[in-house]
Amino acid sequence: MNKELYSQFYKTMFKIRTFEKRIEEFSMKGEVPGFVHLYIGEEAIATGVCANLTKNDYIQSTHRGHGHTIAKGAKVDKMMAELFGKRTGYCKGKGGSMHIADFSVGMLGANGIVGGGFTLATGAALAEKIKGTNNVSVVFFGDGASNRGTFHEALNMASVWKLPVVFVCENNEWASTTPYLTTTSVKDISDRAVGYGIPGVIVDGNDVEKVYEESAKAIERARKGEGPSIVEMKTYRIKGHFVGDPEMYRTKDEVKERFELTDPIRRFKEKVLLEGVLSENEINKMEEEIIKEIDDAVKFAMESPFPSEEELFEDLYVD
Amino acid sequence: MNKELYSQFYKTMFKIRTFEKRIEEFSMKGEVPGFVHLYIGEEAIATGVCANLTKNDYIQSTHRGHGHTIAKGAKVDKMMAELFGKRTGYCKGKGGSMHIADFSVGMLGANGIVGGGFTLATGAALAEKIKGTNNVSVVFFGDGASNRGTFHEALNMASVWKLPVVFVCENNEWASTTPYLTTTSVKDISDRAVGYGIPGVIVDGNDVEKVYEESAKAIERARKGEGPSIVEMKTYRIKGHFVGDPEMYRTKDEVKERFELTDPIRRFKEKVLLEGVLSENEINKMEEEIIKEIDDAVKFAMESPFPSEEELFEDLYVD
Amino acid sequence: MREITFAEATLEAMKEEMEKDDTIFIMGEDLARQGGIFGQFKGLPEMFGTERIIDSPISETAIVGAVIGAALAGMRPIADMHFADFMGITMDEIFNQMAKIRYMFGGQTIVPMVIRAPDGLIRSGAAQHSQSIEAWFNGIPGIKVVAPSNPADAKGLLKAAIQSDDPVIFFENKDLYRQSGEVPEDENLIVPIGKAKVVKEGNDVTIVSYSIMMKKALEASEILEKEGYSVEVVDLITLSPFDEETVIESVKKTHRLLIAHEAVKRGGLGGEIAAVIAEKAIDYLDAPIIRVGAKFTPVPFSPTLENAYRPKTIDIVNGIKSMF
Amino acid sequence: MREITFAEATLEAMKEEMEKDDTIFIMGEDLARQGGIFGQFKGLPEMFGTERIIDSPISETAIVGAVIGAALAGMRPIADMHFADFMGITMDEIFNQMAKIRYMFGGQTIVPMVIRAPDGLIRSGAAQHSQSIEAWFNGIPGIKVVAPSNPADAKGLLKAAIQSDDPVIFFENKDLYRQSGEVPEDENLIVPIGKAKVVKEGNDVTIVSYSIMMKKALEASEILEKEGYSVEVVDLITLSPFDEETVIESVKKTHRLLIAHEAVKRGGLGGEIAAVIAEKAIDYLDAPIIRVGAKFTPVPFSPTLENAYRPKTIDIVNGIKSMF
Ligand SMILES: Cc1ncc(C[n+]2csc(CCOP(=O)(O)OP(=O)(O)O)c2C)c(N)n1
Ligand SMILES: Cc1ncc(C[n+]2csc(CCOP(=O)(O)OP(=O)(O)O)c2C)c(N)n1
Ligand SMILES: [Mg+2]
Ligand SMILES: [Mg+2]
Repeated sequence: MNKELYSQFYKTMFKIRTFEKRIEEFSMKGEVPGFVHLYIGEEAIATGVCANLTKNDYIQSTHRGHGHTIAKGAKVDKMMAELFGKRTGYCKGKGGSMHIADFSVGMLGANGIVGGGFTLATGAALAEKIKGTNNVSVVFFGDGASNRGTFHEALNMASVWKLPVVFVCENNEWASTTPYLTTTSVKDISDRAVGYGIPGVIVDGNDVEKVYEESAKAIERARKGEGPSIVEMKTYRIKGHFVGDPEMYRTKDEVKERFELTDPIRRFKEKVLLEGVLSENEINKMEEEIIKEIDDAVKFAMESPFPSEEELFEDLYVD
Repeated sequence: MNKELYSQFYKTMFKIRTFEKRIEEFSMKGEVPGFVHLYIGEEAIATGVCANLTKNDYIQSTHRGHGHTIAKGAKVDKMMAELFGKRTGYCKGKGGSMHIADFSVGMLGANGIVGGGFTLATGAALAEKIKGTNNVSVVFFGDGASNRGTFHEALNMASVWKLPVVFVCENNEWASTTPYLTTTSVKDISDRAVGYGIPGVIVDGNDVEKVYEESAKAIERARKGEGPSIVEMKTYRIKGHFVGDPEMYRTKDEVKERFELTDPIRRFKEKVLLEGVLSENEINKMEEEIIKEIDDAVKFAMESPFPSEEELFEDLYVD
Repeated sequence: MREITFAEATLEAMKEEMEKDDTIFIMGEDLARQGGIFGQFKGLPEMFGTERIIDSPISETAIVGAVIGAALAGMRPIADMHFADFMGITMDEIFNQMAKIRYMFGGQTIVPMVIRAPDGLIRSGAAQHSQSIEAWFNGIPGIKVVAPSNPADAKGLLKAAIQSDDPVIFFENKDLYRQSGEVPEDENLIVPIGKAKVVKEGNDVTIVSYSIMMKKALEASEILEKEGYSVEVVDLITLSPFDEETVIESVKKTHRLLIAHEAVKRGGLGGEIAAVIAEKAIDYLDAPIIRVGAKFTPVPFSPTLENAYRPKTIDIVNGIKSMF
Repeated sequence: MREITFAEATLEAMKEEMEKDDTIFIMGEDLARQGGIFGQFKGLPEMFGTERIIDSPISETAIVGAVIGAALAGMRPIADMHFADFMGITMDEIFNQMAKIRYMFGGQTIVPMVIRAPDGLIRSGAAQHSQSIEAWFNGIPGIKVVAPSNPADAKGLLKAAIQSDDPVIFFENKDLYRQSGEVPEDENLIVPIGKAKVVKEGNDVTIVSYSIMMKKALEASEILEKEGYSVEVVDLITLSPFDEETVIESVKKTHRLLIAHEAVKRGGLGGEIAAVIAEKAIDYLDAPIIRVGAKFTPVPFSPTLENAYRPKTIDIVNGIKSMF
């Protein structure tokens, strides 16, 4: 086992969890404005997938995008500032949670339009193919998003042209208030790969090692010019759809049970401790550092100024 | 073998062919205005499928819709008049070839938008399900149309709700100037059925008996409330994409060879004669009657008046 | 009179109509377990069952397409767009199918359906969840577009939309849902499509507005009345085709016109209204026609920027003062 | 000067730009084997290969979406819409992604891409193949919209659009493709985006028009000149954001304004232009602002109806005469 890689897994997952918990708190208090969708419980996916990517690779994210952004290498201070609506944020306060992006690390944006990222990621992959690089593009999408027409058009196009794009489904069983099986024609969304003549695999999305290994195969395939794949990560949405969701549609017990069984961070921690890859001490140190980093980010965000009214007209047109 | 059914097959196919040939002639001369897409060579599909339908069932057609319209039971005189742009036509001259419809027989319209019919047919099926009838809805679509996002959204929806709708693919190998394999991720579009957990079958679309039998199964399944199917009819587009198409993208020889091999009318005629289901005489009589019917339709269309300018504002709003 | 919220008023409209007519059904996302994202369908699933209050996949194209198809098959369906911002996804179905089917098929069918579209700013909803796009539909023949500004109109107008044999887009501002107002207890309350309403009479200037901006229009009129201006306020109610007669009559009386909407000023509905007046009643005008609307940028996220973006009461006040 | 067709002029523009810049590629339906449905891409596949002239599936959403994604990844792509009528399918990509990406991400990226959209009436193309929908985009901040009326402008404007770092929608009227006109043999021919052009000077009335209607505007001006009216004709060229200054200057001189476009009058771009003038230059007006556009119906199929629908030279002539 690779200690460095495993440390990275732990750090990234823990950073996402810690970030999200603070954001939840500030969103509840109204200090983080707008709609906020948390990635808690799904950290293993972004972490495992992005560990296979370089800054030259692209990702397209979703409305639930903080985890992807952190995993792709964005800085939590500029993220936090953006979520607080401050001018020091990644998007100068113009984007917010649903439109967070860091182009400098290949994170091409969260998206408030469910299923909006499929075709964009496909286009980024097409660009790399035309340029002749071996960079890849990854699009994260939910079970709900898999029923958008964009899914179909992008997969068909990517398959016919053998584009270097990987379709990572985060099947967390819920689309907002709707259990996915009531609106989705297949239990395993990866089955749809058949219609595009490409591989479709199912992965335990709460096991960061499995996520890493299986996405590595799909990414490698894409890099080699063999075309796209669907990698379906089975997970569960632990939190309400958005911060403030009354969650009338399911019981607290259901959620608790699932979280206890599946929490990817707890599982990973137990495993690495048991197998002696990381020590209790090492883990504590990582956690402390991350907590400090997030605290600093919060401080940065809170102390940063809001944009001034004149900034409204900036960044609209180039010419 | 059922003589009446076979006579009906022959009559319908021959009527479509004859209609199309006359339309081709008038379109070339400029007497039929607008874009015209011919169904020549694909007659067995509409004929075989619609032979399983009643007037209470619905069809959604395409830009290549004359064959579907005739097979569903529309009158050729009102069709002809519509294509000529006359006020006596089905749509009072407002629709034309790409927007021909006969709601009185459940033909809900041709569509100038490729892939526009999938969701409409699904909705008509939903209506019948809510009403509790056992009527079904059939949507015809091309290989090209199968790459529209609407295909995916409609199939998913129809499958989840087990709607009585049948998706009939007319895979004629071409989408306008584009060979379907260069833009479509699967050789057999029926493979996509896997992604919706429904049956997908391949049929020789130039064999009217096979078309009839296989679509009967899918339609029956839909009537019984067991949900949608994809029935893929393999055929070939004999004519240019539209009347006037210079067809620079394929050789005359390719077309000739395919037509000789596949012409559904010639094949069917040889077979029924050989097997003695119909006699040469009977067939001649049918042909004569149909030619007369089409001649009368042409006469009706030509003698009918164009709409007057005041009719422009009619039929826009009800209230 | 009793007061109920805008959301409740629309609920009553649907309930009353659905009880009378079982061809009405509703399709949209998150209806069954949540009663709609703003609670505007609450209770209906229990009342009418999930066969008539249908939770759809995230397939906006199929939602509108299926609703059109169902209308062709004799139903009178309602589609919920969740956010009006998602209508781009289904624009082809709206403008190439829904709007044209009756006409291009020569009147063979009716297309009786309603699209409910929650629009407008919501605290930091940002670029893709805050828009007002009603102007797009103004140039599309075959559609009717309405936008109530208060609970009573919401109820009467939604009932009229459901009863209409023409397709109707019903824009409802998200910030209006919780606002209360008097609504008569009348099962036959209908607000006719196509008619604007003079909600306040005045002589010096006409404000034409609709939906959420009506509040600011009325606020502005109060401020201005105190300063001695007599302000007439017209609630457009039907946005397309709009009631030219009522607007023209008002302008002929007041000789001044300001149009206010929350949508971006440029390309907004105000342009159409101004143009109609500049064509048909220019001789009555004593001042420029002023339009008040949002700034020409996507909706920004940060509260300070969102505030700079948003059209305000003071913009109306200043606009009118500049006319004198 | 040599004469070439409008289609050829756009071909030259693409060819010249593609030779200079290998990040440019083109995606659309039926490009590779047919050179585009109107031949406006003919020869390019042979010249640049099918890696840069890409035949796409019938997936308009993916065409525009992929082109946006490619632009984010450093390319300068061009998408062909086949018919502008199909833009409804991809409206979400256009207005929620393409138009907003630069702004909502705080200027982190540029989105340099062009959407070519053949629009307008074509003999009996009927309801879904004949439309002019440029007004939709006027209220969408973040997009530029242009529409040339002749071969020289087509070339210079397409080059400017390709070179622009902002997303540009290039409307090209289908009936213009075969029209010939003088085009200078100049590789650096650029028609700047954002500038209107006074193509004919006059003193009594201003006609503002663009695209195919420019022909009728000029025809009308000739008829009117013979009857003693001095007519100024402005070609808008950039539709959004349009060149207010040039239009205002002209109206200040002539005191009369008629706006003509092939799109449906109601909800058309004419409304915006009229509104700007009614706000900023009303004191200069000596007559109503008249808009000429198509009738408020879907485009009918039959030649007689299509003719009744279509805006005509005589409508411009009569509109102007009514001002005096
Ligand atoms: C096109 C579109 N339709 C609907 C919505 C509203 N919406 C936001 S998130 C969501 C559920 C998404 O479910 P899924 O794709 O499974 O992602 P998850 O939230 O589970 O991560 C919905 C319906 C939207 N933002 N965009
Ligand atoms: C949405 C849309 N995109 C493109 C077109 C232009 N177009 C008309 S027919 C056609 C090819 C359709 O191919 P297919 O679906 O296989 O049907 P076929 O013509 O072979 O019967 C195309 C691209 C259109 N009418 N609508
Ligand atoms: Mg989900
Ligand atoms: Mg085909």
